[in-house]
Amino acid sequence: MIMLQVNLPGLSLKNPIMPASGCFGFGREYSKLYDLSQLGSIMIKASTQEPRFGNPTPRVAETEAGMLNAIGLQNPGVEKVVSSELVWLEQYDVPIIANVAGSQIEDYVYVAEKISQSKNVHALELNISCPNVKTGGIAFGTIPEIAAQLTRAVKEVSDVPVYVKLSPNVANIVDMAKAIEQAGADGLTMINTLIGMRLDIKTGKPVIANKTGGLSGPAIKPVAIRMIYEVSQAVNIPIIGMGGVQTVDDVIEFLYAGASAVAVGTANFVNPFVCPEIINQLPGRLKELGFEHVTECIGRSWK
Amino acid sequence: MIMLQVNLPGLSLKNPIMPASGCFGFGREYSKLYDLSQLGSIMIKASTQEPRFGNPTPRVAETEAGMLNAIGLQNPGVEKVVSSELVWLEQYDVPIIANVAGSQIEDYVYVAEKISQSKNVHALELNISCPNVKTGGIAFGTIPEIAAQLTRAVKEVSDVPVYVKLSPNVANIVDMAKAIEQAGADGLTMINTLIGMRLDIKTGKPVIANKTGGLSGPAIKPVAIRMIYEVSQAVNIPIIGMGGVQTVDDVIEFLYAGASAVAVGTANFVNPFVCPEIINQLPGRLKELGFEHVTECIGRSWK
Amino acid sequence: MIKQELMVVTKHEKIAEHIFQLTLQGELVSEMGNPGQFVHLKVTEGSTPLLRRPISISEINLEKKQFTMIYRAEGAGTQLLSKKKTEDVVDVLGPLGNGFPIDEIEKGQTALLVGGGIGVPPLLELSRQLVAKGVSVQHVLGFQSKSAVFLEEEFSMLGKTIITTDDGTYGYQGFVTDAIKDHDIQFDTMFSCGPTPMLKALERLHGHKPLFLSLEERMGCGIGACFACVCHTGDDPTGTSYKKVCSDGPVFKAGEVVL
Amino acid sequence: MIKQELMVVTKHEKIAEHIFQLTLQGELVSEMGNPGQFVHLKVTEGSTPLLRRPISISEINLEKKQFTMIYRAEGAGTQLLSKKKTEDVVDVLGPLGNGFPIDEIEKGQTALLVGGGIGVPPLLELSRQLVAKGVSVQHVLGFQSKSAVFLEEEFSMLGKTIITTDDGTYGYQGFVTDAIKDHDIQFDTMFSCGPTPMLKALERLHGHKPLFLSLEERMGCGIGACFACVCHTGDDPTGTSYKKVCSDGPVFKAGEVVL
Ligand SMILES: Cc1cc2nc3c(=O)[nH]c(=O)nc-3n(C[C@H](O)[C@H](O)[C@H](O)COP(=O)(O)OP(=O)(O)OC[C@H]3O[C@@H](n4cnc5c(N)ncnc54)[C@H](O)[C@@H]3O)c2cc1C
Ligand SMILES: Cc1cc2nc3c(=O)[nH]c(=O)nc-3n(C[C@H](O)[C@H](O)[C@H](O)COP(=O)(O)OP(=O)(O)OC[C@H]3O[C@@H](n4cnc5c(N)ncnc54)[C@H](O)[C@@H]3O)c2cc1C
Ligand SMILES: Cc1cc2nc3c(=O)[nH]c(=O)nc-3n(C[C@H](O)[C@H](O)[C@H](O)COP(=O)(O)O)c2cc1C
Ligand SMILES: Cc1cc2nc3c(=O)[nH]c(=O)nc-3n(C[C@H](O)[C@H](O)[C@H](O)COP(=O)(O)O)c2cc1C
Ligand code: FES
Ligand code: FES
Repeated sequence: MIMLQVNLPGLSLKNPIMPASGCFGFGREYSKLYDLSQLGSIMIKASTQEPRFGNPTPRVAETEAGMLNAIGLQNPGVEKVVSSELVWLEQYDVPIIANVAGSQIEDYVYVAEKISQSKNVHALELNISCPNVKTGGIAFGTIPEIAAQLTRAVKEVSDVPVYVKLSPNVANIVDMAKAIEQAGADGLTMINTLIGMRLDIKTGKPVIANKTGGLSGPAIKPVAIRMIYEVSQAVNIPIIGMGGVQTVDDVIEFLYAGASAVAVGTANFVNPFVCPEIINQLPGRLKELGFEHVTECIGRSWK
Repeated sequence: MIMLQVNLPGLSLKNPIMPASGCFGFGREYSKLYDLSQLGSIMIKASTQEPRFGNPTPRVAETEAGMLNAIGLQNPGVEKVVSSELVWLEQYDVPIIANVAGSQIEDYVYVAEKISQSKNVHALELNISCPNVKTGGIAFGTIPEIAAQLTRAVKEVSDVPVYVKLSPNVANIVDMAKAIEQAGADGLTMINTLIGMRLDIKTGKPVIANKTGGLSGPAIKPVAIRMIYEVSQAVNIPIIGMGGVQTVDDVIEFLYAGASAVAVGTANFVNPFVCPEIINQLPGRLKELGFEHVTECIGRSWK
Repeated sequence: MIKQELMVVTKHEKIAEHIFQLTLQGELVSEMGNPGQFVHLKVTEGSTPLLRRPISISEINLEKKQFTMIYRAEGAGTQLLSKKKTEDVVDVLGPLGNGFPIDEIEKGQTALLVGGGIGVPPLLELSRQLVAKGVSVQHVLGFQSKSAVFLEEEFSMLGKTIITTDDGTYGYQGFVTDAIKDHDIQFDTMFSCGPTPMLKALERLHGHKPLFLSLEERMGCGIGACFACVCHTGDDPTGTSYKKVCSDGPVFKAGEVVL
Repeated sequence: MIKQELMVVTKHEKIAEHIFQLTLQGELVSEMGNPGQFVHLKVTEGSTPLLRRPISISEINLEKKQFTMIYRAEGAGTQLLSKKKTEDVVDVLGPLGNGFPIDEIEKGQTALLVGGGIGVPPLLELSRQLVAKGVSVQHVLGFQSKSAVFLEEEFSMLGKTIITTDDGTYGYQGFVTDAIKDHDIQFDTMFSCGPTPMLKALERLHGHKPLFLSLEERMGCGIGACFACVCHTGDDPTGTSYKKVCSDGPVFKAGEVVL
């Protein structure tokens, strides 16, 4: 499997495939279906300082080739994530990327400091782009200066490399990425969900209790590819790409666009075995396309 | 058909259904398939000052539940549009909304002044958001001050009400809409396409010659609904909604969100009879849902 | 264990207005146990509709490796499902969730099974398993109207069965709760599945007795990973404790979660 | 006139590697005329794949109201299409475009039909109509490899037919242009359909004679409204004049448009 090996700041990945944050919980459910050690990494669900119940239900709605979610960062709080979930995950030979969320800089700093000390957390993913949390959070993802400030603050306290997760709900994703790179981020992950909405035809009201939700799934893939294509040419830090990945060819398209590794979100709900299936298909497909090593695909669209 | 009648600035529409700009040419092709007088209105293809050939081919690519296009505003120039296309359209009992494009304010002003004098042009639609034209155009759609300036300039010369077409590729669509309202726009049309990209798995290169293209079709509907929901509550001018409409229920969802009329784009390619089909189904569906007049649906999601 | 399998359609028919009965065959059946569990179905290969659809298991036949579902074809996914023909395959993930606890009732005791509309199907397998255990069962099944009634014969063979309709076109006119009261039905344990207002009414009126309710919620993953389907727990001082309908339920004891 | 119809599959079979022959029946057939026209197919009801697929008409049977296509099942749409069974329906928009101008050749003259790969099918109906008119026809048909060859017998019945393969596993090894030269084929008018490099070579070598080429381009609407499929015209001082492959073509006279 040497041909799938990818090295990124803090992360020595046996393959570039990992479940995306929020789409895999802390791995317990999927561990009953397959051996998690097969995965390149796991991006665990967002942790916040305090436990959060999240938004009222319904929290999901289906759209054409996509879905909306407004989970609202439900999680048991960083203490519990560290003591129970991360310790449980230690049994697997898989580096963890810990998704960190909050509504103020201090929240992020608190969570980042705590969680980055866990043995198996090899990198942080700053969730500055969750569209489902009202209090402030969204500004981090749309104003470059604020995103940079947050990045700097977290970098100061984190024991491990810091990746920042970009929101696609901006006019200029490149400016945002550059500001975050200059602030010292070790990598980027992109894209988070687009903000969307669905109305019930009978009641006339939003299907999701939170009204708006984050749009994910195959519908958003063209937006993700475009943004990764643009950002990867403008920055010198690596990108973990995501947004609508369902197949091994989707993974290769993300690598061509400029991603160095690829996360799978919504597709886990459609096919819970999608990650190991893609990992198994990847070497054969790469050979078919004439590659000897997965890294040869990275940035091929513009190189 | 009284139950479908909608009145908007400059437009007395026998029904709220119209083909979206660029997806219907100047109507000639569809006129061979059905009587164009059935339509509420026609949003004709963008006109520019000079004739344009547009971008190299391939100009379209398919995506999951959507498509990318980079036509590049191909058109014969405003003079020819006025003298040949608009005159030809006069045989139909249908008000025309003329889509106006350019790369500088002067271009827009030139086209707007000319085209607004045509007998059957009852409104202009300022295309400040075409993602496929390199020279400047995109800034009009992402910077509120510039959009407002353009709106004012065009308002000054136009003989008919001016609608401005919003780009979804912004962080804050409400700010943009408000700026344009304050600048004197009579209405808004939204949304134009999201910027997207698709790569060919064999060559690694973009499928579309222009590299990026505009994403349209059902995939983007949740984004359109969300934006119309937000903007319609923040402004006092009407909205013509569009983005992924395929069915009569989609039309009703757009009205619920806050649109006063609805345009159909990509779906014309999938089913060339989609507009008259929706118009025929609309009264029955409205009755089923308990409405006596189509206007009762408008803004129902937040009213 | 949860499995994913392309199962084969062996029987598929319309049994009431908009209501279809679908029998599938495959290895996955051998994993099925408690009545009240559900499966998660992908009805097409493509991305529209994207998500799986949760449907309850209505009958299990371990010998033939077959199980049956009954569903209402209404939205995009279930309408596509209704077009499947014999020998077509359906992508099934399951069995999911925890069903009705048949250990909570003893041989010789009396169970009352109360179903509403499309909540009726899972009660059939439950009734069979209870009868097999020696429990005496009674059923009160509510439907909107005569044309919507199904499974009456199957339930009648297992125990006394009262059908109610909202519009009185068939059986008792009125709510199931009224029928229970009017018929003065006695029971040791009640099991129910149906619309939330019905479950709420049952909880209010009969929550003091052993009562198990099967809930519905919009789902993403169906296996407990996405937190789409959570509900608040009954006793929750911090406001952050929760249960997931898909993996902790769909069956809960009355009071365990907030309806 | 262009019509949209749900047409019924009467025959569907694999005739070479990845290559399928599909016969559909319906009223729309009566609108078909010139060989070289195409239809635009929607292969599913849902939104994936969203767009129609342009496929050439290969044979027309007005009496039976049937027409036949031959297509390569490769991408998402054509693979789904290949799963259609007899009596299934396919959503057809057509006939579209302008075909080969059979008026441009006289009875008694000689036509050379040159096809490459999946460009071969429309030449079959063309050959039939030319033969019916009293034109003498010859065919040079290029394929990648032996396993990809199809329609050889059908063409042979209409006139002399040379098959070429890129890898020499069948017939003449090499390009169709070489075969034409080596066999010293004489003709009054040439008609061709195939990959662009082949069309370019033919135009370079034979453009001084009457030569008609059928082009391919990515399409949106297929009827001339979206401007997806334009090409530059041969003589274009302003750079803004154009032809649409879907509605002005797909067949053009050599030199009319820039390949
Ligand atoms: C545990 C459980 C068991 C169920 N058992 C049955 C059964 O045995 N028979 C039956 O007919 N129905 C059952 N349902 C309801 C069934 O899941 C929905 O009717 C179905 O998903 C609707 O899909 P659609 O394609 O018709 O609708 P669409 O409108 O296309 O659905 C859109 C989305 O909303 C979801 N959704 C819509 N309605 C519901 C609902 N009531 N509950 C959960 N999700 C919904 C869909 O799953 C899909 O994700 C059950 C639901 C749950 C949660
Ligand atoms: C006028 C015309 C006639 C044609 N006749 C035939 C024929 O008789 N037999 C045959 O096998 N093929 C024919 N083609 C090519 C055929 O349209 C494509 O092979 C087919 O659309 C590919 O669809 P897919 O689902 O396999 O691929 P996908 O990769 O899923 O296609 C994605 C998108 O790209 C478009 N596309 C991909 N390849 C082509 C192509 N070569 N030309 C145009 N669009 C393309 C598709 O239509 C679709 O919109 C013709 C094309 C044109 C323009
Ligand atoms: C149900 C759900 C929950 C999510 N929760 C989180 C989260 O907690 N933190 C985060 O950064 N992203 C979250 N996301 C976003 C995903 O990680 C991913 O960026 C996005 O869904 C796009 O990828 P996809 O199309 O493959 O799903 C969530 C997405 C979904 C669908
Ligand atoms: C092929 C194509 C060409 C378009 N050309 C224009 C245009 O000239 N001017 C414009 O304002 N919008 C143009 N649009 C955008 C549409 O008018 C519409 O806003 C968008 O496609 C979303 O609607 P839909 O999803 O129904 O297609 C074009 C869209 C497509 C698909
Ligand atoms: S549906 Fe995902 S946790 Fe229940
Ligand atoms: S495909 Fe639309 S103009 Fe030719």
